Amino acid sequence: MGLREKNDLMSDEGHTLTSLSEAPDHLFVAKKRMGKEAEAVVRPSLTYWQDAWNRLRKNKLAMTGLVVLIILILLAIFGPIISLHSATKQVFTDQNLPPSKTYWFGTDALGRDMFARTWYGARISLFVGFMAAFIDLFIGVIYGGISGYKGGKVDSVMMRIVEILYGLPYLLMVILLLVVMGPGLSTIILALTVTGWVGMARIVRGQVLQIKNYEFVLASKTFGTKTMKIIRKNLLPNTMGTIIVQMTLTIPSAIFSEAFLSFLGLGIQPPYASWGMMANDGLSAILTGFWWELFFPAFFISLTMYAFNVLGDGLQDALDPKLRR
Amino acid sequence: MVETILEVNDLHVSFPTYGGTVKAVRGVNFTLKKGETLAIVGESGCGKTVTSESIMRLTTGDIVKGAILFNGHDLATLPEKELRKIRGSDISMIFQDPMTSLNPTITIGSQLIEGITQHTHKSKSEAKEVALEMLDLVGIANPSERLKQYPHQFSGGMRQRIMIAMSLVCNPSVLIADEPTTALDVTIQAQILELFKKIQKETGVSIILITHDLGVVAQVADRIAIMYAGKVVEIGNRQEIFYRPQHPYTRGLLRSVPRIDKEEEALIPIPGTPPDLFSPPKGCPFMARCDQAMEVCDHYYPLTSHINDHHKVDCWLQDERAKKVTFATKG
Amino acid sequence: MVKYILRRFVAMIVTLWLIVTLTFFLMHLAPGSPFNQERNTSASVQENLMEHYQLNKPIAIQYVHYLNNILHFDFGESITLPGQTVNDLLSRGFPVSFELGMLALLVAVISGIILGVLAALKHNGIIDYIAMTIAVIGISVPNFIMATLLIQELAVNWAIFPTATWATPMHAVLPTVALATGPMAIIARLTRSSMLEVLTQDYIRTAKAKGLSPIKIIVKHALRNALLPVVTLLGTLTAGILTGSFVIEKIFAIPGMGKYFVDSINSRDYFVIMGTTVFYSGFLIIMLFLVDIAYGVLDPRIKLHKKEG
Amino acid sequence: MKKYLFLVVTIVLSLAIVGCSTKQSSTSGSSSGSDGASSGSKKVLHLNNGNEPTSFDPAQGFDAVSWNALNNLMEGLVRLGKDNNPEPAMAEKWDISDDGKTYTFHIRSNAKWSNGDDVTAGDFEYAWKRMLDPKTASPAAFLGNSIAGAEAYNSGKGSADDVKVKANDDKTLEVTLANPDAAFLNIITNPCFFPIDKKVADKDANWFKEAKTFVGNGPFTLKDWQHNSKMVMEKNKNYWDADTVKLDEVDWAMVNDSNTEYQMFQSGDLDQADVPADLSAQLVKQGKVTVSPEAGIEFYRFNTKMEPFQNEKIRKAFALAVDQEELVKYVIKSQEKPAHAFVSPGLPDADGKDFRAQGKDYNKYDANEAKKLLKEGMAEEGYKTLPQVTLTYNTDDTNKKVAEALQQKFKEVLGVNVKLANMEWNVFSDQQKALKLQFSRSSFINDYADPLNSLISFTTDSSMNRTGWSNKKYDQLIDQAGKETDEAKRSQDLHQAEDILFDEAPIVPIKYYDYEYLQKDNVKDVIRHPVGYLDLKWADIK
Amino acid sequence: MGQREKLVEVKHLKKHFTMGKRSVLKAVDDVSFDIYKGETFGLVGESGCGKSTTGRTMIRLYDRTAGQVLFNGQDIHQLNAKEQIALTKNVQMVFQDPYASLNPRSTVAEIIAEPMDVHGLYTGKKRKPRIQELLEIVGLNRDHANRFPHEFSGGQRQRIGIARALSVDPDFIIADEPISALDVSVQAQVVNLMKQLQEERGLTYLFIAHDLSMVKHISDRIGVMYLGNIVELTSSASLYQKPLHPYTQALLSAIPIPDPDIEDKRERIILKGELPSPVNPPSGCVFRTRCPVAMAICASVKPSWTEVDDQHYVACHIFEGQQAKKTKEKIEQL
Repeated sequence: MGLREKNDLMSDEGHTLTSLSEAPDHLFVAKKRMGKEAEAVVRPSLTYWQDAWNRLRKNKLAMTGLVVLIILILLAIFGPIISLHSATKQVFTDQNLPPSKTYWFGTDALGRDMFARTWYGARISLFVGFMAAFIDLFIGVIYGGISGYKGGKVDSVMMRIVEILYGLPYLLMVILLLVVMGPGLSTIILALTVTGWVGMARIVRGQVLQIKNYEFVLASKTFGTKTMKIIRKNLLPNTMGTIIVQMTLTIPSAIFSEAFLSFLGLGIQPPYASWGMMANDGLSAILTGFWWELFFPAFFISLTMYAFNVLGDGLQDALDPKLRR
Repeated sequence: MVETILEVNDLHVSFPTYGGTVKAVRGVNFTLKKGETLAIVGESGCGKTVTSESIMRLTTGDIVKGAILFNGHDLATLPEKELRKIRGSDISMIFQDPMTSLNPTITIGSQLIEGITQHTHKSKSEAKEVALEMLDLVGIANPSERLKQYPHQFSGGMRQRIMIAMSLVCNPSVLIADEPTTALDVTIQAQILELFKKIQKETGVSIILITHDLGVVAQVADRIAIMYAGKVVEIGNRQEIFYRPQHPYTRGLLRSVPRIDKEEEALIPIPGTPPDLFSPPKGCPFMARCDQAMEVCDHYYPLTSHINDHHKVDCWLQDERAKKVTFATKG
Repeated sequence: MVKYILRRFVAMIVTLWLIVTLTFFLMHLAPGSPFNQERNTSASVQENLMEHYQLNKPIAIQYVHYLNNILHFDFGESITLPGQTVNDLLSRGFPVSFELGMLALLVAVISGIILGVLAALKHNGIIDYIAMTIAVIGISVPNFIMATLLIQELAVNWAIFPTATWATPMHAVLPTVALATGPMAIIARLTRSSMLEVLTQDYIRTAKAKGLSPIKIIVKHALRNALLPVVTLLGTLTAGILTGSFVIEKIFAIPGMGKYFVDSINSRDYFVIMGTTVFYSGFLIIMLFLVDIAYGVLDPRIKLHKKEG
Repeated sequence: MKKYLFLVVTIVLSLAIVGCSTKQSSTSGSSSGSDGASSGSKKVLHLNNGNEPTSFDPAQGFDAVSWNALNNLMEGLVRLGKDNNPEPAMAEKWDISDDGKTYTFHIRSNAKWSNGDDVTAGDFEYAWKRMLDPKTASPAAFLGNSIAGAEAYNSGKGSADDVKVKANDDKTLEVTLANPDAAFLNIITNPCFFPIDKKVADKDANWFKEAKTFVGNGPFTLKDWQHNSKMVMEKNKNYWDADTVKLDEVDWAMVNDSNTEYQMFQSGDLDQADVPADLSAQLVKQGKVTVSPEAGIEFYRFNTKMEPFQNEKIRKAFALAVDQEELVKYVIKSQEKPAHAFVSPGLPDADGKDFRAQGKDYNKYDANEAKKLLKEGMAEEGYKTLPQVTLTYNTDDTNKKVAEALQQKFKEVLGVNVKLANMEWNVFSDQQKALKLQFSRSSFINDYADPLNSLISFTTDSSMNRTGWSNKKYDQLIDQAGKETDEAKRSQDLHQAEDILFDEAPIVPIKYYDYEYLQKDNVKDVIRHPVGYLDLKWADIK
Repeated sequence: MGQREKLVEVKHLKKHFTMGKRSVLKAVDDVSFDIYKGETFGLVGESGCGKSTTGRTMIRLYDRTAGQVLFNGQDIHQLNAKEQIALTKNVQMVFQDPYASLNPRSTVAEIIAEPMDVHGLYTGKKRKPRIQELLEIVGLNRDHANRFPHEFSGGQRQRIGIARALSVDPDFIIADEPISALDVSVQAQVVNLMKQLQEERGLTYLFIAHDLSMVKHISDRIGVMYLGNIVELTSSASLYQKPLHPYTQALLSAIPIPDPDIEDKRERIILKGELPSPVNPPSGCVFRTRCPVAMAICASVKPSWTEVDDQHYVACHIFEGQQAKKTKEKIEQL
């Protein structure tokens, strides 16, 4: 960014003269043309993503969110390793201990180290969140893409199906699913995605409906470019921004929904626990005063939600093509 | 000497953005006289819209420097509350896009009336009378029925008429019209321009007309200010600008537009593109596109030369020393 | 308009029918039976029960039979609460759930909009941060934690509100708040961003150019347009509130429908499952429909008799 | 910098909310109940029933949520007394024939329904036969099996007339049993044997659905019943023993969340509450927990038809690796007793002694023995590695904790990695019955106070067996005990059967249940019978 | 003139859009014209007149409702998929919005090469030089190839769009309002470039615009469209000197001329009202609702296509039959 700094130093006001005659005589010669200065493009060449990244970098709040997320992910990876204790080892004599030098986050009702459990929980919660979001992405993009691109009857039939999915009581579907499939990580992820992709599909559809009428898509059609290539080169890259923003909202909401399922007793299998499960286990901390048993999982759920949300808001600003003209 | 009603002195407006500060207006000076139409002409991005919006402090940019004198007030520094009394009553404004400038969810009657009740003590029904009168003035049939309608029920030209009616409800002394006909078809444009002439004749309002269309300017303007890269590079009356243009940019503009009344005549375009106002050039901003550019243009911005008391130009060619310079004429 | 409503109504019926069908077969797919007693009952007792609830017929016939019954608004009899019809349960539970849900929706909408507008007006100011902090907490604290906390703080420790159950208006305060925080936060964020967007619109500049005061501009010109996306969201939010109310009703011991719904699924009480599903879905679909109508009222550009696009 | 403020505010706020609320909670304890008792005017007891009663039809309401209320609204021929033994109730006295098969009950002359009708023997005959009618499909019908002709009628093989329950006159009821049954009087304390006012029932088949139409004969009447929300009971002036009843009113809430229930107790809205599992240790220490025995046991079942538990030694190895004392103390954290047998304490043996006290302790934690047995068992089966063991439990917080603790214990003692799975109750019980679960949690609650009621579960064709385990000698001993009139012999048979059960170890006992609850200090004499009914007849608020 | 070879023939082309169950938007309603090899045919009209739809239907972006579009005698709308692709080598399009017509996620090189790639032209080593050559042809620097569209100004982007159209050496280019989104000083750049390319390569253009002065400047012949119909068709010179249709006359008079003295003296025909809805167009002559000289017949009978002078066609009742001749002179004086 050296270019701009230089210009900031040399304010244009500084070169204004008080009278014409002050200009030195020797400058009154025809300017030599160096070729096509007139067609010079002054701004540095940046790809869309570089540009978006520059924009994002300036958004302190979004960067805070990003940094928090990176730290959370790093802790999820290394937290259990640096912990002094195992996440599953029950020490009955050390039950319900508050945070201390040995137990950084205290221990739970079975005498397990909350610190190690929190980061194991982070792994599971983040895994659930990311997996659910990726499946949503996969189904949603394909479904929404087809619906939006085909349009007409296909679109209205597909959107009617979406409407039905909206109308089905979510809880019924989830419980039935858990009952039919039996508990487990994969069931939970499936339960979260069974209707979760609908939001993504709607958004992608909306985007595709809009973009497919842009002139550059029409242009590609007039060149005889194949449909698949139009989708790959024109539609997908241009919906990417919106999709990414939507992802940043899907991930935390999946983590959140998993917590809700945990509350209903439909969560992850012991001995490991997700944050949602831990929060549910620790819910009685409100009564018992063992605050650390609720605080850490609840806080990290909230922090993750917060981080994803501010990052999502920031990304929305950074990726918004409206700001680009 | 005709009375000056509005005076803009050394106006600077900047926009802070993610990429840095855009210096959209970089020292604009002009005056508006009573009852005249002043056209501000320039290409997109030259700062003409920002200038017009800055007069009533409607711009989202920061007015960094300069004064806007109106009736003894400096609008650039007037408290917001005081300014609101002037907005819409003494000075009113019409915008480029009549589709988006009207609130889509409120009836046009309500949008007309609120301007009246804001500045006068008229009752709602009195205000409605004024609104009907104004709609009639701008040539909208069945005004009492149309008051109840929403903007989307009107065509573009109709909407612009409504905008004009809205701007006139409080008998303003200054009307700022920002590209009022750009979004319209030529036949509709002709209607609207006629309307402007009619209004000025009937109300004596002073008009600042922002446009890029020299044809429109020739039709309605008394005086013309040519803007380029955030500066007024030439200002003069109609005859002077069209028949005795001094600035190479003004000349270039005139040469680059086709004329329907003349036989095949090659257009001479201005090469290149206007400078990026993220980093405006230190010298004359037109230098890079000017066929009479000199070294001095690259280093210093020219001071304003007064051809006469109303025709001014910012160009080094006005300097005596420039007369001796020979330029390679382009083949 | 009438034609539009009729057409939408037919579409609603079809949607509802599909939902009923899906639920019906999904439900029978699930393992477990409603007659799952700790001890095995005699074969003839089993038979009698099956006969009584007509569960001994082929599933297709049961399905047709059920459809026929719901056409006559007969949702059958609860299996786990013998002697009580689903209509009984619904007519008792729904008003309560409805009241709670609407209260929460109202609180969420009003406070969410106020927060969102304040935040947008003081964009990047301290009020913005406080409002958005409240919003983020609202979104990120699971409502079961919120509910338990509210009881402990405001009912037990400070004794301002009653702890639980559903009796006086005071009893409604805490569950309403617990249920409303999430949606409120969502509305606040949406209002804020939509408001920020609307404030950049040309017609706001027009209003400013007329010399209108900021308050008038916001109330008359900005808010209405900014609320359009919020209105669109209301349908989905209603669904969210319904789902959330299962938890809130359990924690606050509120005699609404949520309890029946969860219990019925767990106990495979087929008729209650179906009844509540039909009711919930029907309610949801009607809400979505009302939202569309409201949208049409708020936005004169939308013509209801025309399809979108 | 301003933007970081947002983050800071968020963190501080969430810290504050969680932090301060949890700190204060332990000190608040039970606030004084200002209403009801102290005012002296009216004695109102506030209780929580958890859920809506399934039904107040005595034949249908076969579960605790119904019994709690029903046992106080109605009364059978005999009623469990304060000492948990049957004592005269509607029946003033009864005669038992010498062969122990025929019971003749004499109903009190002042036995009245709450509407003023006389309680007649006919009401009993009607109610009992209705309960046994396969059309009624009462889940309690099996309790009538000892009555001659009952089982046949209920399974559709006999007729109502063959059921040997007969009203000789308005106040005399004669019941003949198929075989002598020492537990019969105990059995008929169950609400399913309560009478029904036939006059009322003939007029309105749905009389039991609403407070308005409900007619009872117990210490209280049903004043108000807002379904799924609350019930109000009032002292029954027509009750024969109305003088004993001290409470004027009982208000029942239906709160199905243990945290909320506890919070309501804290704020004085309830006079009694369950102890939240996580608070148990704390509250016990503070002496706030009332404990009373309950006849029931929590245990785990091996599926003897599934590898590796077809092997007795492997089963025993797992059983011996379970440290019941540790589980109860550190995981369940209650006052309950670790179980080392199946028949729970509190059930009568011969001579009125406690069966458990007379019996042995089996299945004591022994890590070394467990290891040894596992090795032997594996050798017997030729296992190099043990097949995967999955422990299944029905979804519940405490069950989960116990399962987690067991998982660690098996790893520690036997070096076996056990997988955990939880299932929603309906599926769980279906699969357990179908013998699809390898190693699963179970519980047994006595229907009536008799060891036979417990031990009969593991006979070969009992629907409660669910282990695939079968032992002829065991079956024979139980059958014998059922018919035995000599109490000493009967007791001997039962003890011997229990020996066999633990010798072959199809089950691992965990703990005996008890009732643990919080109760306001001024509440007295609320009786919880070990077999599951709550009795408010003697309850008082001082 | 008449002997020149026809490249494109549009015959009775109709394009209707179905809006609802009963409403049909007649965007293009029976339009016929020919384009000769090497000429520029201008199609001019106000927004909503159907000029862009005509252009798009000609390249089969829309399926026609009726009529024919012949390219070298071959009906475009009857081509199979393969022939259709082959056709796009010869027919290319330049779009109106320089911001929307270039994929913002592709580099300039990718954009320019897209048509080439479709036809497998200039592959391998020839690709890069070809892209650079095209850039230089349209007056851009060869090192702009790796930049993204948003880095360019409107005029530069439009030149990229032209370079893209040129990449497969087409015979015929449909330019759909290629300059209307550009600044005045830049419009001339693009127009001059197009003219220059036409001279060098013998291109044929269909130039669609609403700006009659620019259309007149670049076109050999011009068709004036109003509400889905062509109302007048002639050479650009005679269109200005002798406009016949009342609409053409009004259109010409509405165009402001950048010359104050002329403007002051000019008298204009100000049309009343606005364009009627194409969903429910007026009966008979579509222009009659705004026509200053409308007659009774205009409401009932659609005017036929009349060749008034050599190669000067008009659809107006004034020029039809006996009665017309009398009023003809009167009109010409207007």
